[in-house]
Amino acid sequence: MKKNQTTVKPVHKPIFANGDDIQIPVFTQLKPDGTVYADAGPSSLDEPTARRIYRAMLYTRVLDERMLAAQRQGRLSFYMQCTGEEAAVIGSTAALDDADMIMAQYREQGALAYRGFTTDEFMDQLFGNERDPAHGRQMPIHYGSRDLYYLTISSPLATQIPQATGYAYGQKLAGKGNCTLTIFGEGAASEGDFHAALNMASVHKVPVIFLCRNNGYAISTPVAEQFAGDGIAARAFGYRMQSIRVDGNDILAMYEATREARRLAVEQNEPVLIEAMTYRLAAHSSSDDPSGYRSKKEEEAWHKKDPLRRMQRWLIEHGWWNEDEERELTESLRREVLDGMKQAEKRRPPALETLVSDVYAETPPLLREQFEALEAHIRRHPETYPKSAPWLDDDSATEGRA
Amino acid sequence: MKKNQTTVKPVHKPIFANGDDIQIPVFTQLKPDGTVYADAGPSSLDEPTARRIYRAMLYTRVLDERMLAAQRQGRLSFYMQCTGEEAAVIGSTAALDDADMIMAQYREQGALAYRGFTTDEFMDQLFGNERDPAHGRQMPIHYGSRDLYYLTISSPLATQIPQATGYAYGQKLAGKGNCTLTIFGEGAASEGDFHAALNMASVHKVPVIFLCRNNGYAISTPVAEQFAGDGIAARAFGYRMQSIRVDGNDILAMYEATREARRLAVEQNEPVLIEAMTYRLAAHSSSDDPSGYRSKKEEEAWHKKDPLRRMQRWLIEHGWWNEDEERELTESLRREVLDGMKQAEKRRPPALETLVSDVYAETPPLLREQFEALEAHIRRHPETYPKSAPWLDDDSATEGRA
Amino acid sequence: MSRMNLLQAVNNALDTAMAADERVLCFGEDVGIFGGVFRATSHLQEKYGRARCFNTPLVEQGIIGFANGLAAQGSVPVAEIQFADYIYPAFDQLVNETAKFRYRSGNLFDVGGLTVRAPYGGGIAGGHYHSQSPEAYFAHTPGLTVVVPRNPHQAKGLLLASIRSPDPVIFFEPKRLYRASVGEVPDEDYELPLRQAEVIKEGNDITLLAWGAQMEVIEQAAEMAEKEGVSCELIDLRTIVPWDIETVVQSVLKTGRLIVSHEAPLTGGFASEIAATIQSRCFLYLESPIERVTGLDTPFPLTLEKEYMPGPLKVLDAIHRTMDF
Amino acid sequence: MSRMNLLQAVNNALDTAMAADERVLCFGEDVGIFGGVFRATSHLQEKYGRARCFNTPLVEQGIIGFANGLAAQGSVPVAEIQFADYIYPAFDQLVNETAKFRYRSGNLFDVGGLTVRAPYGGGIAGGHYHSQSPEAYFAHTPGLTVVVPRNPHQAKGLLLASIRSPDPVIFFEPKRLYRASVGEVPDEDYELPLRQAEVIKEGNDITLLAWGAQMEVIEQAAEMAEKEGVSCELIDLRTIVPWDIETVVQSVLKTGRLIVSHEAPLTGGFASEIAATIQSRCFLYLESPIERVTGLDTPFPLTLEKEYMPGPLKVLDAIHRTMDF
Ligand SMILES: Cc1ncc(C[n+]2csc(CCOP(=O)(O)OP(=O)(O)O)c2C)c(N)n1
Ligand SMILES: Cc1ncc(C[n+]2csc(CCOP(=O)(O)OP(=O)(O)O)c2C)c(N)n1
Ligand SMILES: [Mg+2]
Ligand SMILES: [Mg+2]
Repeated sequence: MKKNQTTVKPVHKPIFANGDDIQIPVFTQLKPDGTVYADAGPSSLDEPTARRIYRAMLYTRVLDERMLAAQRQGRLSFYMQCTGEEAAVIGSTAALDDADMIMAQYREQGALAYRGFTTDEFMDQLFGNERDPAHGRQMPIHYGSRDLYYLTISSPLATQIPQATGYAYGQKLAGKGNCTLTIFGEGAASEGDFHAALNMASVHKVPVIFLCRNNGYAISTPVAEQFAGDGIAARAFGYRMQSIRVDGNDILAMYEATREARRLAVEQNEPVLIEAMTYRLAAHSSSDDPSGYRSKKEEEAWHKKDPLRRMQRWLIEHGWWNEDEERELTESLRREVLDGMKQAEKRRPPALETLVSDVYAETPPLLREQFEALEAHIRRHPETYPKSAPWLDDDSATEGRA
Repeated sequence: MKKNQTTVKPVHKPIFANGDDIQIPVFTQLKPDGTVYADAGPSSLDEPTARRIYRAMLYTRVLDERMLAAQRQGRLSFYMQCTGEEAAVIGSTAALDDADMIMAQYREQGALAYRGFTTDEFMDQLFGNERDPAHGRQMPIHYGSRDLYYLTISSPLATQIPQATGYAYGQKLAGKGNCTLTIFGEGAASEGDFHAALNMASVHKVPVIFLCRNNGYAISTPVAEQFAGDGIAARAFGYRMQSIRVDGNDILAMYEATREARRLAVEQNEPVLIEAMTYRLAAHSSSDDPSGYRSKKEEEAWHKKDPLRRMQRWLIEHGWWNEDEERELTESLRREVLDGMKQAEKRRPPALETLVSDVYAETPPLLREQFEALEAHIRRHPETYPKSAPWLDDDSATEGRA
Repeated sequence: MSRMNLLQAVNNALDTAMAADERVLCFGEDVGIFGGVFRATSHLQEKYGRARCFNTPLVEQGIIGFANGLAAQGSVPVAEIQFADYIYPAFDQLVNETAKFRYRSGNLFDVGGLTVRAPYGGGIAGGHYHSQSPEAYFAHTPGLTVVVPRNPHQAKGLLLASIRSPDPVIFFEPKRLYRASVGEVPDEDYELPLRQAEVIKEGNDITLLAWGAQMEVIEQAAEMAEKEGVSCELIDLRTIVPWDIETVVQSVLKTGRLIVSHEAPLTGGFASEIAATIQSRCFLYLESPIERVTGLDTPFPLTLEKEYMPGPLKVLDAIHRTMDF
Repeated sequence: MSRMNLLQAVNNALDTAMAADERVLCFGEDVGIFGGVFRATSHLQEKYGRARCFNTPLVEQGIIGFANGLAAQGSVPVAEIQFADYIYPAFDQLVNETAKFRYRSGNLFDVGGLTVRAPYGGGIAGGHYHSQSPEAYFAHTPGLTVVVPRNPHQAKGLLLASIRSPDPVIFFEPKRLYRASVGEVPDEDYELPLRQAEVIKEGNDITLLAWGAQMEVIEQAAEMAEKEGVSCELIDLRTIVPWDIETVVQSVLKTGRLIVSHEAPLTGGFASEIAATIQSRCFLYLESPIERVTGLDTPFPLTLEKEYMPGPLKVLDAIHRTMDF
């Protein structure tokens, strides 16, 4: 039932409130030792889903380690890790229907791993080669997949949040029972687009789940300089939106909370805000060095809460996993990633034509002219353009390949 | 004391909350009959202030009636009334120091009236004549006064809200004990700038008071299509900002709440959000006709809550006012406004030069050239430019007058 | 055929589009039951229901963000921005998102279904926040299409084409013509081509180019000039970007003279692009410098609006300068 | 004199400005203890305290809104936008507010104290969201001043002049030069003039005009051309608006030929304004069409960045076309 000013008795002294008395607890089910809190009840995670999740978490960890190393070796220009936040990302993804839309920020490769993005697909994007569906136009980690309902990543922060509200509105009209999950950082939640998105979602009652990864930092900016309120979850009350704060390193809680959020979204068209309390164990990106703004001690404390280890203990406890499997899987994933990388590195760059395609559905004459002038220019100076000159003849033979 | 997730016991079942259990009462002191609620305690309004307030309210009402009529007669291009919201605007202004900054939206002429903006000043702006300090550049009602610490009105909604945060930050550094009051509608509070402003103010602890006039509508859009939450006051909790909901038609409550808010702002650098519950008794503007989107019945119910009548009864009750004074003052204000209008209408338009001055501190050569070409053009076709041609010679004789 | 003003033509186009395709949605501030502050969406909520025509909260960045998402999902949103002057809070969503959606995803996702409508331009005593002509900001943004109609017939045909275009379109409606421009409009569903300028009147001595409400102005100037014996060719650009270079080049190759006129300030206005391109492509054929007749390099004023505006006499003066060069 | 890179020169200018005037404040995302993602604000918080140099929440529209208010109050804010690509959420605050603050109030209020700094431009493998050159958007906005330095010495002098200018300034720093451009920079406080282009090198056959990092490119092209016997005059525009028409006109009256080059897309880029103005003012002196060598009309790409960029060879090709016309 909606309550508002008209149902509350007026007061005659000026009493101010800042919401300090509102208590938003953390929802958690899994203890650090891998056992479950007594009053948590049985998890709804079944063995195949649990194994699929864990595989995706392990894959993401392996991918991140390998690709950061590749960046350090100068093989890759840039990288961003999901490390420490795998449970938040993958636990929520697993609770969705695989045809639900995901609109993420950039640190959510775990969601793709869970949905079956292949190593080749990761690598082709990272190396921006000719098989990258986005033709090497964006920086590494800007993945997208239409088949996996994963919107191509866009660097400007928070822009995907009101887009998620709109997408979900379309899903509601389409009536197929799908919803949209949008994931973003607690820093991005400061943008005006966040406010717009949540307000519009609650007014128009759309099936969207807003998942904030509160990982403590936006690059170097700690949450204390990002907001003064009680995290992100408390903001939902301003929109009368359902919200929950979850231990983001607890796979069971993330799965359960998102499952319930999805039910609210899809069955009742209630948008939901989830705040996952977690920590960015790695640097912001390969260009960043966190030692300038946070302590080793703090990092170590969070390493102890590593979501992978926590889930692993739980799986083993259940007899759904063992050390041998772990070793084998890790090794095979490492091999897969390394092989994939080696192949992707060797693939040729995208065709010159892809510089101008997709700006419009049909390339306008002026842009076509610019392209032709560029092609002629490159033919005059092939040595200056090693990424495109060698393939010009191949490409013009297969015109329109892009 | 700050509480946050770390001090609250975790839970092990997924419990969602939407803030429905948070109760934000309306603060009110003055009953519709002009008497005060028993437990309200004595008002801190003294007689001179009360009379100054009431005079400003009456002035505003008279001005609005006269200028709407002038618009209907075709003497004025556009007008916006404060009608019904005088207590919210003037009560809050009266609780400030006269050197506190006010950054308003457009419906707050009452604040200027309280601070002593003269009838001539109103009229010169409304008619955009040569004495308007802004040289007839903006539409009617876009007043501004440096002497009265009233920022010139800007049409794009909500832009003044983060500006108020910044201005107040400057005041805090200046250390003179002043604050900024920014006033805006509940519609404007949907803009991204609102979120930015409140968040930054609470992080940086600046002496700013955010006063939302929740008057039920943004043009035709009722609050139910503007937000789903419990008004605007509830949003403060997301930023851990002090907030209060006030009966916006109750002059005593508005004064008291703002006084207290100012104390929090200036003494403790605590930003405060005030939501004044009120109603736009008139149309949105002279271009609007509300009959298409709201009922006469609703309007009538609010006419009964007219803040002027309520204050008048209270004043009479106190022996600070009587019917004769009311009649005399009303008449003299009417005369003053009418005379002022007649004079302002007759004044000449701004000098041509004012088209190009103030774009930059010093007019760049290209713009100067454009001006000279324009002046020459007008001299060739004086009949086409009746607003500027007749004065060209005068103006070039007094070069730089603008 | 019915006689309509430009506003009615826009309303009729929206009605036609919504009737023909249930994926078409109209929304924005006050567009619901009220039908928009200019009444361009009148009766659409009654006819198509609240799910397809509705008010949004007052947040332009949200309106366009929401619209981008809807378009990506496969709906066909027609979002209204109440005045073009208030489109800037949505600038990021338009310039960084809408414009780049298809490109950055390699066509995995696109927002081609999106149309953004906004009343624009001066001449209504609106001062600097109800008069702006921001087309040049968007014209510098690859991926966007910007369209401006000059009369009711054009408005309906171009708006229907915009809604159905595979690319996102910003459709600026000259609000000064909303009620002032009246004409015959076909009742049936029809589209006029995007990316094509239209030669409104042929002539030999000079080419006058404009769009939207400014067409009326150059027509008046041309009439005066014709009386003095100057034969003017008139072109309506219609689609600002991607623009129809060929039609303009052909005209200037013939006339050897060009005047481009718009209300927006001179510096960086779209006339600069046209002048820059044409001086390059018609260099040897130009008999005199390309002239631009535009607003001043100032915010849009109020009392002295007429002085600011590039009216017919200013265009005529420019014709004289150009012919006498 | 000290040897500094461009980043150090910016840092030094900020330090100088903060030391000289306690009303000067620096803020933005990560500019506090961290000193900004490029380290342009290193050590300023240590030196001047958290009240004068601080992190803001992650909200560009808020940063500029806040900065506008601070400037109106009489402070001298220097706000950083982390990348120019992320300035668009603040577009409304800049274009509708900053630019019109003084005008709309008849000089009762102004935000002349405001300077907005943002790293801009390509060449760092940044793709379309870390490479943009948005100067033309702001150049179409009367009331704004846009400044771009080409090297460390210029950066310090122009930034100090911008901070102290009575008008709000958007100061774009070519981030590709942050560490690449190194030179002697005076240790003392000095200002270089705004609104003045600089003739870097005199020549007789052709004028090459650019700004920022693109100066290097036209210098390289000029060197190659000189070897072929073409004498090039090089101009750094420095202030994009209000721009120094006179210096460019004088040069083109002498050389009769002009090439303007920038990284931003061709259509509606600022080169169009320059070409439009110069064809008009130097009509009878032009020996060949004014050429523009710019980015493509596409978003900024990644893998094929070099192909997109208007490099020295493209400028050289244009010199040939122009000389051979
Ligand atoms: C609009 C915009 N502003 C600034 C940036 C630069 N930027 C990239 S990531 C980042 C921090 C984001 O922090 P958060 O949202 O908490 O996500 P996290 O990196 O912690 O996962 C910033 C400032 C950007 N990409 N977009
Ligand atoms: C950014 C922006 N968007 C739209 C408008 C058009 N507009 C002017 S007033 C208004 C409604 C404002 O409603 P509210 O904030 O509730 O104030 P009220 O008129 O009720 O006092 C709108 C949509 C505007 N001025 N600025
Ligand atoms: Mg974060
Ligand atoms: Mg309202």
